[in-house]
Amino acid sequence: MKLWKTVLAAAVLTFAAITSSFAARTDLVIGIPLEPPHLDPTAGAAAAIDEVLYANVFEGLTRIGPNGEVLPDLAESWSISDDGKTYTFKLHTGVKFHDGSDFSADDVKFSLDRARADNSVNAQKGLFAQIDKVDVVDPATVKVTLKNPQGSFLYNMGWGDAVIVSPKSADANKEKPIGTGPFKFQSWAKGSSITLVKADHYWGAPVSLDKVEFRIVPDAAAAVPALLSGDIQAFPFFDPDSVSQVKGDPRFHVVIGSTEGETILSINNKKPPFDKLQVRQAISFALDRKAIIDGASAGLGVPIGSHMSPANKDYVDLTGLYPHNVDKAKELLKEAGLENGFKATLKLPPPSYARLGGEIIASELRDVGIDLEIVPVEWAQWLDQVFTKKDYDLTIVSHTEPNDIDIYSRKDYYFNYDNPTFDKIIAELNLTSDEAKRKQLLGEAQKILADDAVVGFLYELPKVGVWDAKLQGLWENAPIQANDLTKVKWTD
Amino acid sequence: MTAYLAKRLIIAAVTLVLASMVVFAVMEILPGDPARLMLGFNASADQVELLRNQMGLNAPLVLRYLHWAGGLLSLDFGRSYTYSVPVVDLVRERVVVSLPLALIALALSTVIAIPVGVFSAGRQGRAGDTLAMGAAQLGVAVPNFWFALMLIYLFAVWLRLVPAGGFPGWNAGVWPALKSLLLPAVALALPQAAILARVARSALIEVLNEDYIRTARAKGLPYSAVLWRHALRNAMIPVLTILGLQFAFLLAGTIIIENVFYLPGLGRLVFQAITQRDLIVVESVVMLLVAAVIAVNLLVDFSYAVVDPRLRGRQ
Amino acid sequence: MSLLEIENLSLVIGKTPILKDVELAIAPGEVVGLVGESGSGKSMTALTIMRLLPHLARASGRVTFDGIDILAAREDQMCALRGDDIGMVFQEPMTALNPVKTIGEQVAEGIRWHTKASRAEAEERARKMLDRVGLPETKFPLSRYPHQLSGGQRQRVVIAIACALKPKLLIADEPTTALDVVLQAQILDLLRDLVSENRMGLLLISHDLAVVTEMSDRLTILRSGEVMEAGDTASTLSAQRHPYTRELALASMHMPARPKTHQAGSAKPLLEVEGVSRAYPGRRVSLFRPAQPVRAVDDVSLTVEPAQSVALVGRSGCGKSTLARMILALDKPTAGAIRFRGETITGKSEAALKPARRDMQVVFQDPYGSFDPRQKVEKLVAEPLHLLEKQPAKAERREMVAHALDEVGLGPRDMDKYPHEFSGGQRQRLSIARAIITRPKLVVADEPVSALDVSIRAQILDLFAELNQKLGIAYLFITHDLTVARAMSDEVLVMHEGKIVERGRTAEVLDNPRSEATQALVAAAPDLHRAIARRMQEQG
Amino acid sequence: MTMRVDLPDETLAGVLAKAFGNRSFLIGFAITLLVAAVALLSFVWTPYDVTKLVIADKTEAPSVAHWFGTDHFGRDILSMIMVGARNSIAVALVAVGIGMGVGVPLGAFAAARGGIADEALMRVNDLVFAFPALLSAIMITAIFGPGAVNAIIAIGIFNIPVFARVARAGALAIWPREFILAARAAGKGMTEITVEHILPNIATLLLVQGTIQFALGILAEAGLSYVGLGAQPPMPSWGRMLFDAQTRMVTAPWMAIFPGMAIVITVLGLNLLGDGIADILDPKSRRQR
Repeated sequence: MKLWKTVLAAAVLTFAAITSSFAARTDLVIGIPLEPPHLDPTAGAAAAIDEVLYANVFEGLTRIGPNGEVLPDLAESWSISDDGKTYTFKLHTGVKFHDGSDFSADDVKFSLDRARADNSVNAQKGLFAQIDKVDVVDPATVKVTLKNPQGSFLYNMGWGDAVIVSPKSADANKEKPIGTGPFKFQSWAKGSSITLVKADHYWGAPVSLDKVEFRIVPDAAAAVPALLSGDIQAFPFFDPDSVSQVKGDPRFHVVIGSTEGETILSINNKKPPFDKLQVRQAISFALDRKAIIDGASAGLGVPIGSHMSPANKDYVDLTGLYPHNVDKAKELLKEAGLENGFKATLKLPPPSYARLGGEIIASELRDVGIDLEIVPVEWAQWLDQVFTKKDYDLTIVSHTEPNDIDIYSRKDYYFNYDNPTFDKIIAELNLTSDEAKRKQLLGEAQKILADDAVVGFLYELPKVGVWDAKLQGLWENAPIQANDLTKVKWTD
Repeated sequence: MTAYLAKRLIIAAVTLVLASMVVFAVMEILPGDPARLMLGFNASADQVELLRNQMGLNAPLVLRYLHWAGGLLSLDFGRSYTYSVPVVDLVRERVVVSLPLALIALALSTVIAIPVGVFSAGRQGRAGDTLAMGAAQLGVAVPNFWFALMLIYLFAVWLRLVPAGGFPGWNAGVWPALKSLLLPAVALALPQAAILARVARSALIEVLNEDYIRTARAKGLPYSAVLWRHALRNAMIPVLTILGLQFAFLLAGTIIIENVFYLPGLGRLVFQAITQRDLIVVESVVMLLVAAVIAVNLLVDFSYAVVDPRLRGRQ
Repeated sequence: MSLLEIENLSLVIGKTPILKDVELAIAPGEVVGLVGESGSGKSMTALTIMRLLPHLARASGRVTFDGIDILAAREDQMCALRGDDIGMVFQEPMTALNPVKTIGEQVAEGIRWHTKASRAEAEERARKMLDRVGLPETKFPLSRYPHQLSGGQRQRVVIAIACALKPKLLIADEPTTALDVVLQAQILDLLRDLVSENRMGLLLISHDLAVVTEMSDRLTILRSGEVMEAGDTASTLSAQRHPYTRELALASMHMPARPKTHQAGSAKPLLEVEGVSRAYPGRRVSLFRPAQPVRAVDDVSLTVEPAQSVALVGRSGCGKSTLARMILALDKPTAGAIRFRGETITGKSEAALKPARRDMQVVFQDPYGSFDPRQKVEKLVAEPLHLLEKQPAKAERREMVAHALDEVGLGPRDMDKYPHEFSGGQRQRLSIARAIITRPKLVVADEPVSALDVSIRAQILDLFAELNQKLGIAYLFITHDLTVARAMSDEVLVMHEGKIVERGRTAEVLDNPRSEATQALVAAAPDLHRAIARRMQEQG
Repeated sequence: MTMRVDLPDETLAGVLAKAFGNRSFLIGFAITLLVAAVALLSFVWTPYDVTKLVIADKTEAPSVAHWFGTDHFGRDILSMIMVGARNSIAVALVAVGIGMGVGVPLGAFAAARGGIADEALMRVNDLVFAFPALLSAIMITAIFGPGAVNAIIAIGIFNIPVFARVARAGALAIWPREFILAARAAGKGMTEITVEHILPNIATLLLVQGTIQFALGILAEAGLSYVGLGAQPPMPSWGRMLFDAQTRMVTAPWMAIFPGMAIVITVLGLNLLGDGIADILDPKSRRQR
């Protein structure tokens, strides 16, 4: 077998010699799982837009660093008034957009005003809700006045939705994005790849890559061979389930980081019998988180007991509340008058954590008498049926937005959860800036969700990155969904 | 000749129109509101309604069909809901992948199948025939996607001879582009070649039993000359029929194969569009594929007339 | 010295013996007839000479052609012989030509192959050859395809291919069996002329004793792979020394006994056909001109009286079978009316037709195709009982079937067999049993004996005659064979191009034909008596 | 293209004798029997419970305990293949049933009636054949949701025109035969002739086409399951197993190899069986794919 392989390989060595190049590399092919619907980060919620463009093509006043910290970007520095309402940003000079036009304070005002306008299509208008007015002091200075002090304002300005665009090109960004970043957009082969090349006159630290291609690989099955054959050199968001395929291979660097993704078994709280607390608790007791993490996430991922990332400073460990206990679950079902079990559906969106986790959960719930029919759905259907119409019993999804515990207080959110006590805590939290008080409120909120067993809390989604071992500078964690390539280079 | 061709042409046109109605009707009953999909979940009902009006989704059914069908005729397929670019642009980018892929696969399967069929028919019942037809039986039984997986691991992962998938684009040069189409084409072609070889063989054997083969032999032509000069052309009709059917099969096969090799072709476009409920893309691409199948079948009908003078009528 | 000499030839296909110790010799310029019934090994003898036998065939003995040992020759030697020194003409002209090649190509191909002539030269020779066989280029250009020619014309092309290089030996295997009598006479004339022009030896294979007698100097009679008798044609047939020879000769000229002859006008007509026409939509020649309908049957009128036997004769394609189908209400006339027992049957529903169908049954030509192979004889023969007002019980039905089988000379045990277990002649008996089980008044028989060997044919004709005499069944006998018409019918109708051209007492019409069409038919029809007489005369 | 239907001249004993001398038939029959037996056996016994996930035993290589290894949930692959055979057979069988049940009467009717009915059927057939079957199956399952039942419908629908065409072509070849004329002369109507004479005589043709469609059905089901539109977990299906295997080819190739072989062997068996039947009963009928 080995010999056979050698002979075959030798026979075609000539091909290999022709096709491979030994020059020092300045190009990179990155695999991304989803294709962006368009290329304007200020006009869409899709994470895939940021994965391609954030920090590479577009820059904001501030930016988020590899570990979630706020860093200066187009704003060289800033000052905050004492009442916390006025931010004065000092901008970098000599910055040019990729179309050659100069960047100035006017562009900042334009971008922020555009994002918060009534007819704005910005997906995160909430980020700009507190802005009262934006004033151009001079070409290199901008003053932003807030309606109320906002602790997260600088962080907000680092979001992809808050990047600075040029009035000249803003409307065309969906097809031909023009930013100020170190890379400029070159081409987009729909359904296949998006190519960026090094920008001609970049104001900041020079980047070492000349050309970056984001190749769209939705299938984990295709990702593994593409990686193994060297066609694609990096998958910053690799399917955890496939990680065993490349783990231990010295050619690759496998990085397990954290995300803000709480992976949960969502429950339709208004739909009988899930409106009964005992039923929801029974489900929580029936779940074996270790088996789920092992089976659906290659053993990666930290169990959670409520809706909060274990990495968060306000995290409370509630995983002990519902240990895996089949008897207890059956007992609770009996209390709920469902000792003979019942049937329900489990709608599963495409990611492997949902599809694989769903099979395991269905098997675990079957053990306590709940017979689940698995209904795989595409994202579009999931959004339509589950998220919008709330036509579901159970579903599995990872909520990847950071600090999003407030979703449980939203009216009409797809959990159909309604708890005035919880709503009050969230309302109070929104008006509180005192760290200790916030920690206490968040703790209470987590406890309520856990006690109510609103959903089945599973685990924090890991961020698995796999890339060529010779590649340096890619983010290990995912504080936001982005592929910052500014520090990426090949070593030899 | 004209009457035959005219009849085939009319049938093809009628089929095309009926097919367009079916496609349109199916799209109408597909669940999922494209306007809501475009705007996302945070959009209000009013915004959705506004967009629905803009997109013409509220117009009467017949008007929408006529508008759509009229657009198809003038190559105006509308704009993709998800990409918000003209569908025709998307299609243009994809056709340059799918069409060469299908053609290479078709050529490959023909080039493999016909000689094997002739070889087997000439040695009917002997060891060579048994061996070739055994292999063909096996080829017919292999699911192409499984075969594709095995090919990827053998040639791309293990031997690293060809890319595991993806398409560098024709701009990257003809050879790299062809190289990335090689494995998918083989995966598509081999099972089809197996079917075609079997058909070619049985058609040839049937023809070889005809009286005119004996006439040709009685003229003093050696067996091989009879096989190539007299039998093959007569056996072409069933072979052409299968080739026509295979084109449709290859087109459909590209849906899975393009997914396995993540080639940015029409098959993957339509598969993605189905999952994303990008109806306008789905209906356009499906129509295009259907039109291609109809066109190929028409071509097959025409080629019957070329091969078989009896269809050309009295001169 | 003989051109071809076959000694002790035996042939086995698989394990089945086909030929046994066959001896045959042909001198240059000599015509030798090879006669035998189906399965006697005639064609296999021919294919052995050509060395075109099926794969599993094994020949032993000696076949010498022009000094070459055929059985031992290499394949390339055989290729050099075939088409050059030995030509062959086959039975089925409709399928003997490659449909996708022009006749010019097919004639020129052999010429080019053997003479290495240029394309133009070969075409020139092909043109001359086609002209010689009666297909002049002005009317039949080389670019014609086989489907554009009729059966007789195609057979001429096949002959052109076989004779293009003036072979020393021509083998003609039933060259006229698929053609009607008029065409048969023309093709035989052509063969005779070609043979004498080029001093070719001709091996003429036929089941028809009359044809062979007319054509050949010597004949060999084959039965079950063995030579029964061989010798000079005239003396062999006049002496009839071998019993099989006598049997064949007698069967060929058999006239069944029909003591009660029918007197025309003696009764009210059973069947009346009045001005019936049948037109088929024609081929569209142009998109802009409507197609001209083809009239297969054109304004035909006839009557059949009870117990009368009427023969309907004519060349192939003259509309005989179409007319028969309309009479049987299996096809609708485009004009005219058909009355059965005084009642109009055209345009009636199946239900209304039942009584008429009960009294009018059919016997078809092909004894193999006229039975559903999946059903047993009982069910097949009982099928018309479906037409009875009152359906018989199972036992009664078996009784009726047994009776019908008895009448046609089969036993009641045959009821539980499948049709394939019977021979061709027995099947035709089954067919007749099926036709008479409802005691019909009229049986339409469409070429009922033309697929049968002569000896069987005689028996079946006897059966038909007997039933007519015994049961008083009227016949409409459709045939292209004047011998059959003469043997079976009281009256004869001659059909030509959709029209009835002559009608009258059978003997009168056939002895003194008045219409041109009838005269042609009579002149072309082979007649063993006549042929033997002529042979005797020629030899003095 | 005209279809030639040769009517067999055989007794049952003769057919059996031929069957035992036909290599294709014997191998095909043996394989088909084996697959059917395995599927039946799986109702009462499998080496392991396939509904039980044992995450701790996941992706174990073939061993004495697990002959074909385990999958990513620690299930025994051999047991999964056994139960999966059930699914494949059921889907393909019902799909063939739909195709025959609807297609054969349609085709036989069109052949018997001729004229407009025939023309209409042929046009509808053209229409259906214009849609690449797999594409349409994907669309059908996308509309009605994935699942075994919808897969059956999607595959079954595309069997209808196939059987309609075969039945029509076969019937058209029988109708002009003299024994049909004889039956008509015996006063039998269109329906009686179709039932008594036409159908029994095209049964072989349909049987052969049935085995082909059966095999194609198994391939189609595998294809649909492979793109996630066929049978849903926990019901094991071969295509689904390949789908699960494809991301684990490097570490657990047995997950792909064995189900793939199961498909290949089953389809091979059915095709050989079909070839064999065709050889035995109908040596000259042209098989259509």
